[in-house]
Amino acid sequence: MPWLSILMGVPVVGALAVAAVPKGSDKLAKQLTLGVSLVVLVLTLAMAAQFDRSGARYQFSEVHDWIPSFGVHYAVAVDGIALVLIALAVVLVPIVVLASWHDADRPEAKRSVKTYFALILVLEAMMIGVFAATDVFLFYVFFEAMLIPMYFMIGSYGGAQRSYAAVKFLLYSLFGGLLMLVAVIALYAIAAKGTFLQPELLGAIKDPTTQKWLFLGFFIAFAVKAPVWPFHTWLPDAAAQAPAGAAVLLVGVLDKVGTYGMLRFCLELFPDAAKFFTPLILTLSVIGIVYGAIVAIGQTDMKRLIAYTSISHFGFITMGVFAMSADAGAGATLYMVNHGFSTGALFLLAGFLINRRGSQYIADYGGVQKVAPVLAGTFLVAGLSSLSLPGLSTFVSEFLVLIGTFENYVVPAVIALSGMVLAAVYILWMYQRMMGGPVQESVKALPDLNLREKFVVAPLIALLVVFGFFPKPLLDVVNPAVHQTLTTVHAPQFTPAIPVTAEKKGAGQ
Amino acid sequence: MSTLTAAAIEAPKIEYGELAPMLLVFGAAIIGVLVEAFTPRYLRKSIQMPITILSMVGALALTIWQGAQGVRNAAAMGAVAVDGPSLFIWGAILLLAIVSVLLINDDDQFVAQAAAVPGSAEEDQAISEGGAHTEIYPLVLFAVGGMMLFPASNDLLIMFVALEVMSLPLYLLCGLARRRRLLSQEAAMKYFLLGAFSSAFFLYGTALLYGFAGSVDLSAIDKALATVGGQDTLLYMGAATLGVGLLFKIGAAPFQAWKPDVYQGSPTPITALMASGTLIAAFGALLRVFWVALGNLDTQWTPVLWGVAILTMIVGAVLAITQTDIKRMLAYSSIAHTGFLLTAVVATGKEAQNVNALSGILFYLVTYGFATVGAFAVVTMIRDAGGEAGHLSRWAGLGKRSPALAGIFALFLLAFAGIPLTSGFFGKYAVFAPAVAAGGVGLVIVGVVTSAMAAFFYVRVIVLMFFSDPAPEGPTIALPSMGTAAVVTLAAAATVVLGVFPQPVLDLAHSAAQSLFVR
Amino acid sequence: MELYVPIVVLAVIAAGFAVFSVGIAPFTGPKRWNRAKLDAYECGIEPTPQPVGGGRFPLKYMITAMLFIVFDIEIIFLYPWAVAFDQLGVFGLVEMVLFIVTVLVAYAYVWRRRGLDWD
Amino acid sequence: MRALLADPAGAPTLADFGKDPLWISIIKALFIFVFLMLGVLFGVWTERKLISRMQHRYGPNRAGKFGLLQSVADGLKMGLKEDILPRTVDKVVYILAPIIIAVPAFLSYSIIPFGPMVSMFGVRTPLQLTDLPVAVLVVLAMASIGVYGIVLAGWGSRSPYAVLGGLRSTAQVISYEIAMGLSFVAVFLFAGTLSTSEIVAKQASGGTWDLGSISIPLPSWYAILLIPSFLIYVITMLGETNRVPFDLPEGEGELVGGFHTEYSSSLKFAMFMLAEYANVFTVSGLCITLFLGGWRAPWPISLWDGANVGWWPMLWFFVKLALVFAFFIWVRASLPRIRYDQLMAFGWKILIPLNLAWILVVATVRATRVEGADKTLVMVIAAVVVVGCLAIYFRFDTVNQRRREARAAEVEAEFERLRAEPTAGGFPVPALDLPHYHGVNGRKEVPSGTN
Amino acid sequence: MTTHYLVLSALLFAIGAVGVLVRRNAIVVFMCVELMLNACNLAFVTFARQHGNLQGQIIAFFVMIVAAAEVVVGLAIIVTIFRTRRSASVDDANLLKY
Repeated sequence: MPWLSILMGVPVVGALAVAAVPKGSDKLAKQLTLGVSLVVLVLTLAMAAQFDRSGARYQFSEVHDWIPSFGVHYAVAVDGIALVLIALAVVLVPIVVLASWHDADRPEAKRSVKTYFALILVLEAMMIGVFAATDVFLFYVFFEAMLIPMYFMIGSYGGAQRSYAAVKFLLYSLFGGLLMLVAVIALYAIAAKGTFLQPELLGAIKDPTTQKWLFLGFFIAFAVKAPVWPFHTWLPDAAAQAPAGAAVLLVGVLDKVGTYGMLRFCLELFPDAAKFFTPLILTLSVIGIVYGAIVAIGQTDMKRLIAYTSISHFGFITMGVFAMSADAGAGATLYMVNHGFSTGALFLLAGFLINRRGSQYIADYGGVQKVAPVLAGTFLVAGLSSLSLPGLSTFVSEFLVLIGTFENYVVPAVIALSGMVLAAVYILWMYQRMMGGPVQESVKALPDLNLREKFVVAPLIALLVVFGFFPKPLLDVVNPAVHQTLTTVHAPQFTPAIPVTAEKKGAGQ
Repeated sequence: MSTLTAAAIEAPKIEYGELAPMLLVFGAAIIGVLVEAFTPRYLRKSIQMPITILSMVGALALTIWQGAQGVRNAAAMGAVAVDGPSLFIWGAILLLAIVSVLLINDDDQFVAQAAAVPGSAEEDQAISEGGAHTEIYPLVLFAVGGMMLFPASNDLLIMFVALEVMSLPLYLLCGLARRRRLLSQEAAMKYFLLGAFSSAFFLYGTALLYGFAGSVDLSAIDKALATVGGQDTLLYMGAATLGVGLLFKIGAAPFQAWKPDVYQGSPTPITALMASGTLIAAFGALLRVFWVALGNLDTQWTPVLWGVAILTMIVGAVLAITQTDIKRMLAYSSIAHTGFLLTAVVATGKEAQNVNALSGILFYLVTYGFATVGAFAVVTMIRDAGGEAGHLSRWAGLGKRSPALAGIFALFLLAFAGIPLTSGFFGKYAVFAPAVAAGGVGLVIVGVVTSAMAAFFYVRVIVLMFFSDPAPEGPTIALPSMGTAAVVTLAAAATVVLGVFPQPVLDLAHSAAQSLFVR
Repeated sequence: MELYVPIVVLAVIAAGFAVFSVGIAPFTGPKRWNRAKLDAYECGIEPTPQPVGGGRFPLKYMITAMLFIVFDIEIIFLYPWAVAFDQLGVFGLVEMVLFIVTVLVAYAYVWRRRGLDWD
Repeated sequence: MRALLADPAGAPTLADFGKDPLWISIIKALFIFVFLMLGVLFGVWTERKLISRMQHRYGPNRAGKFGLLQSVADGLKMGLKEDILPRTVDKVVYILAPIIIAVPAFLSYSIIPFGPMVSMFGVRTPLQLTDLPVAVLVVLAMASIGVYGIVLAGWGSRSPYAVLGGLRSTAQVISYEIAMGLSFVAVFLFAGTLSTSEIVAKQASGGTWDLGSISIPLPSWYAILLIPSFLIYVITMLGETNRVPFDLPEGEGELVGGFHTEYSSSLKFAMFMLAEYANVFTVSGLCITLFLGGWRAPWPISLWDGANVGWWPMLWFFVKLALVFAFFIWVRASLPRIRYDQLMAFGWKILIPLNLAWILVVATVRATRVEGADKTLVMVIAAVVVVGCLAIYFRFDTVNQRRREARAAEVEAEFERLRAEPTAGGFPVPALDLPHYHGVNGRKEVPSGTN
Repeated sequence: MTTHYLVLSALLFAIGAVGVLVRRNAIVVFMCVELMLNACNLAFVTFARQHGNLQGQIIAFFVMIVAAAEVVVGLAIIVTIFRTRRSASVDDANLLKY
C-alpha cells in the first residue's frame, strides 16, 4: 500500500478539515489537529516497522508520471536516512501542537487560530514529502513550497519583529532555492536523461567543471537552508521571532532538509565536485561550529542563543556529511535527529518560560529552579543534551562525527572539539543565570509545568535518554543508506563496527 | 508604372473558413456598432453583452475545432498564418478576453459620458442619468480581433494594420475610466502618442525590409536573407527599427516607459485586457518576425535581445520595488515578466530548442495572463471613496478584513513570484529550461536573481495585507458582481490547477509549437 | 515623369502671374494711412482679433474634417477598384459590397449620434 | 469594350502624351492661361449681362460695346485700389493665401482635353496640355489644395468673420468634394481608366448591353447612361465652387465677405475672384469631359465625318462650356441661397448615401456583363444591396420625419415665447450709445470716407 | 536616383522622431508622428519604384488609412484633454509620475 502518499495525504486532508472548522470553536480545531498528527505518527511507526533494514535501499517507493514533458515524476521512497528524518518530523509535530496549544490564541492580535494549526499540518505533509521525494524536481517543489506555510506561521503568529524576520527568512531561502532551480534545469539539460529521477541521474554528469557549478548551485541552496556559516544570518531572527512551536519545526526539521539535501544530492549526484569542495566546506563548518558557539555565549535573548547553538550544531552536521567516512555520515544523520529533539525541547521550554514571564531576555530571569523545579530540571536536561553530555543521544552522534572526521581530516576535528567546550560554557552559563541564583521578583509567581506541558516535554526527554543509551535501532536503519551513499561517492569503506563501540562508550560513562 | 498597372489582375482567393474566428469577432464588432446606432439607450447593454460574449465563445469554439482539424497553413494568399501557434494564441486571447469582458461588464468602471468635462454639471447629469458608453463592447471586440490578427499575420503589412486595429480601440478605452478621469485621459494620451510613435518605427522598419527584400512577406524576407545582397544596411536598419516597434509593444526596456502610466491610468478591466491579451498578441508577433523573417539573422539579433532581456528584467524588478501604487507595481512586474519571456526568445538555434522555447513561452503567457487578470480583478474590488484604493498603504491589514480575498490575491502574487505549486513556477521553468539548453545560463541566472528581487515586492504586499494592522477607515471591499466573482474564482482555479497539474496545457502548447511557425 | 512636365510649365506661368500681381499690388495703389482702415472689419465695433496661433473654433468643424478623411480614404479605394473592376469580376463586387457596407455602418452610427446635424 | 477603342478619328490615348517638345508644351500652357484669363473676364461680363437680362435689367452697358470692357475696367480698378494690410493679420499667411488659391485653379485645366490629335506647327500633338493615368485625381488634388487657400485666408486674417467664413467654406467644399469624388466612380467603372482622353474616347459611341438574346444599345454620353451620377455631379459642381445656391461662405447677410472679408478689393481680392471663376470653368470642363462626351460633337453633328477631326472639336468644346456656364448663371438667377445646415445635411445625408447605393447598383449591373461571372450570385448580391439600401433609407426617413416634427414644434414654442417678450431670446444687440470708433489718436489721419 | 528619395524620407523620419522627443505640445508631437508615417510612405513608394512591383504603392494606401484612423482617434483624445485642462502641453499632463 502507498504508505508515503497516505502519510502525506492524511495531514493535507486534516488541514482542510481544520480549516473548515467553523469560527469560534478553536478547541475543536486544536483537538482535530492533535488527532491527525497522532494518526500520522502511528502510521509512520507502522511503516517504519515494515522497513526492511537489510532490504533494498529505497523502499515503499511509488513512481507516477507527473509532468512527462518535463520528465518530472511523482516519485517517493524512503531509505534509512529519509525514514529517520520523517520519523523525527512526525514525532515533533504532535508535540509541537500540544506545546503551542495557546500560542496562537492571543486575544490582542486577533489571528485565526485554526489557520495556525492547519498550517502546521500542511507543513507536516510537505516535510514528509521533501524527505521522501526521490525525484529532484519533486524535491525542489517541496523544498520551495515549504517556505510558504512557515512564512505565514512566523509572519502572522510571531513576535514583535515578526514580519521583518519572516521576509528575511523567505527571501534568503527563495534566493538559494532559485539558484538551485538554475542548477536543476541545467542538470536536466546536461544529463539529457529526460528524467528527474534521482537514482537515474546518478553519475550522469561526467564533466568535472560542470559538476562543480551544479554542485555549487545545489550547495548554496542547502547551505542557506541549513545555516552554514556565511549564510546563517536569517536563522536567529526567524527562530527568535517565530512562536516556539514554529521555531521547533523550523530549526528541528526544516533546516535538516538542507543537510539532508547535501547528503542525498550534493554527494550522490556530484561526487567529484563534492570531493573537490570538501576542504572548503569543512572549513566553513568548523568556522560555523566555533562562531556559533562564541556568539551564542554573548546572547542575551534565549531564543537567539538557542538559534546560535544550532548554528554551531549544524556545523557538526555538515562536517559529518562531508567527512566522507561511514560513521561520520551515520553520525551526521543521527545528529540531525537528535538535534531535532534536543533543540526542540530547548525551544519549547524557552517558550514556556516566555509565556509565563512574557520576556525572552535571560536577564529577566533568575532562580527559577526554586519556584519551578520541574521546568528547571527539564531545561537542564535539554541543555545538557545540547552540549552533548555523554549518556544523552546527542553525544553519540557528535562523537561519531568527530571520530569519522578524525579518520580523514584531523585538524578540523580538533578545532571542532573546542566547540564542545564552548557549548558547555553557553549552556551552563545560561542555566546558571536563569535558573540558579536568587529568585527574582518577576519570577516569584512563576507556575511550574502543567500537565499539558509535562506531556510535551516528557517524550522528548525520554527519547534523548533512550537513544543516548541505545542508539542501535537508529544506526541499523541509517548505516546501510549511508554506506550506499558513500559507495556512490567512492569513499573509503568501513565496517559498521564503530557504532557498537560508540554505544558501549555511551553506556560506559 | 502604367505598363505594370495594365498587367491583368487575377482575383485572389481567401479561405474564409480558416479565418472564421477572426471574422466572427470583427463581424460581431460591426453588429455592435449597428446596435449602438439603432437601438434605444436602455436596451443597448442587454444586447451588446450577449453579442460580445457569444461571438467570442463562438470564435473560441471555431478555434478549438480548427485545432482539432489540424489546420496548418497560410490563408488569404499567405497573408495570414493559421498555424499551431496562431491557434493556441487565439484560444488564449479569446479565453482571457472573455474573462476580461466579464470584468468590463460591471459598468461603474467606465465613464458615463466621455465628452463631458470632468467635474462639470453635464457629467453629474450624465452620471445621475446612469448613462454609460456601451460602445466599449464593440471597441473591445475590435481590439480583440486585432489581437488575434496581429500574431497570425504572415506579412508585415497585415501585421501593421493589425497592430493599429488592436491599438486604436485600446487608446480610446484607456481614457474611459469613470473615476480619476484626468489620470485616465492622460494615460490615453500618453499611450496614444507613444504607441503611434512606436508603430511609426515599426512601419519604417517594414519599409526598409521591403526595400531589402522587395516584399513584405515574412517568408520572402527570409528567402532574401538566405542570399544576402549588397543592401545589408537596409536589412540591419530595417530589422532594428522593426524590433524597436515590437519591443515597444511588449513593453521591454528601454521602451517600457508607457506601461506603468497606462496601466495605472486606464480603467482596471481594460488594464487586465491589455496586460493579458495585448502582451500575448505582441509576443506572438515578435516571435513570428524574429523567427520566421529574421531567422537567418539570429547571430545578429540574439546578443541584442540578451541585452534587452537583462535590462528589462532588471528595470522591471528594481523600479517595481519603489512603487507605492498597486497598479503601477503590477505594471512594473509585467515588465519584469516580459524580460523573463524574452530569455526564452533568445533560445533559438536547433529546431527542438525552438519548439521547447516556443511551447514554454506559450505556456508562460497563458499562466501569466490568468494570474494577472485575476490580480486586476481583485484590484477592482478594493474600493475607496474616490474609486479603487490604489495606494499600497490602503491595503494594510486586508488579510484581517477579508481573508479570502487577500488570500486569493496573495496566491496570484506568489504565482508572479514563481513559487512552486502555483502556475507561475512552471511558467518560469518552461521559459528558463530552453534558455539554459540554448546556453543562456548567464541570462537565466540574471533572471533568477531578478525574480528573487521581484519576489521581494510581491512579498511586501503580502506582508502588508496579512502582517500589518488594518488602516483605520480602510477601503471597503466591494461586494463582487457575478462577473467579477466568476473571474476571480476562475483565475485562482487556473493558477492552482496549472500549478499542480500543468501537463494538459503543456501538451497543448507543445503540440501547437510542434509545427513551429508556418513559413 | 515627362507626362508631368507640361503641368510644371503651366504651374510656373500661373505662379508667376499670381506672385506678380500680389507683389505689385502695394505699389500700384495709393497710400492713404488711416488707422481705422487697418483694423479688422467688424461692423464698426471694437475688433476682437483671434489670438496668434489661431483661436478656438467649434468642434463641429473638426468632426466634419474627420468624416471627410474617412470618406476620402474610402474613395481612394473605390477608384482602383472601379478601374480594375472588369478584371476582378464578382470577387471585386463581393469585397466592395462588404467594404461599402462596413463604411455605411460607421456612417449610420455617426448619423444616429447626430454627427451630421448642424444646429 | 475593345470595339470602342477602334475609333477612326485620331482620338489620342495615353501613349500619345509626353512626346511634345518643350516649346509646344509652353505654347499649350500659355494658351490655357490666356484662355482662362479671358474666360474669367468674359465670364464675369456674361454673368452680369445674362443675370440682369433675366431680371429685366440692362446690366453693364457703359464700358465698351455692350459693356464688354466692364470686367476689364473692374480689373484695372482693382489694380489701382489701395492695398490695405490690416494690422492684426498674420502677414505671411495673409499674403500667401491668394497665391495658394489661384495657382491650382489654373493647374486643374492641364488635363482637360480640348480636342483630338492635330498638327501644331508641323508637330502632331493632342489638343490637351497633358494626360496622366490618374488625370482625374489631379483635378481633385488641385481642388483640395485650393481649400488650403481658403482656410489659410480665413486663418491669416485673424478676424472672427474671416475665420468662420473660411472654416465654413472649407467644410462645405470638402463635404461636396466627397460627393463629387463618389459621382466619378460610376464613370470609371464604365471607362475603366482615369485618363481623361481615354474617357472621352470611351464616349465616342455607346456599347450595347446584351441581355440574353436582345441587345439594347447604350447611349454614348455618360451623362445619359449614368444619369444619377451626372445629376449628383452637377449639384456638387455648384457646391464645390461656392456658387448660388451654395454661396454660404460669402453670404453677405451673415458673414460679411466670408474668408476674404479682410481682403479689401485690391489685386489680392482679384486673385480670389479669378480663382472662383477659374474653378467654375474647371468643373464645367470636367463635367463636359466626363459626362458630356468631351470635345466630341453631339449627335446630329457627329453624323458628319469631319466633325471629330482636326480643330473642329475645340469649337464643340467651347460651345458645351458656354452652355454649362450659362447653366450656372441660370441657377444663380433662379434659386435662393439655402441655409447652412440644409446645405450640409443635403451633402452628407442625401448625396453620399445615394451615391454609394448607385455605385453598388452600377457595379452589380456591370458584373453581370463580366465574362464568366456567376449570374445568380450577382443577382443575390444585387437583391441584398437594393433591399439594404431601401431598408436603411426608410429607417432614416421615418427617423428624420420624427426629428423634423419635434424640431418644428420646438421652434414654434420658442417663437411663441419670443412673441410674448421680445428680448427673451437674448440676441446680442449692440448698445445704442456705442461711441463710433476712430482708432487710437496718433499721427495725422486722413478722415475715412475722403478718397 | 532613387537614393535621393530614400535620403529625404530618412531625413523626414528623423525630423519627425526628434520632434516627437523634443516638442511639448501634444498636437505638434502628433503631427510629428504623422510626418514619420508619411516618410515611411515615401520610402515605400520609392522602393516600389526601385523593385518595379506595386506592393509598396498599395502599402502606401494602407498606411494612409491607418494614419487617418490615428488622426481621428488621436485628435479625439487630445481634444478631450484640452477641454479638460485648457492646454495641450505634454508637460501639463503630469499626474502620472514615475
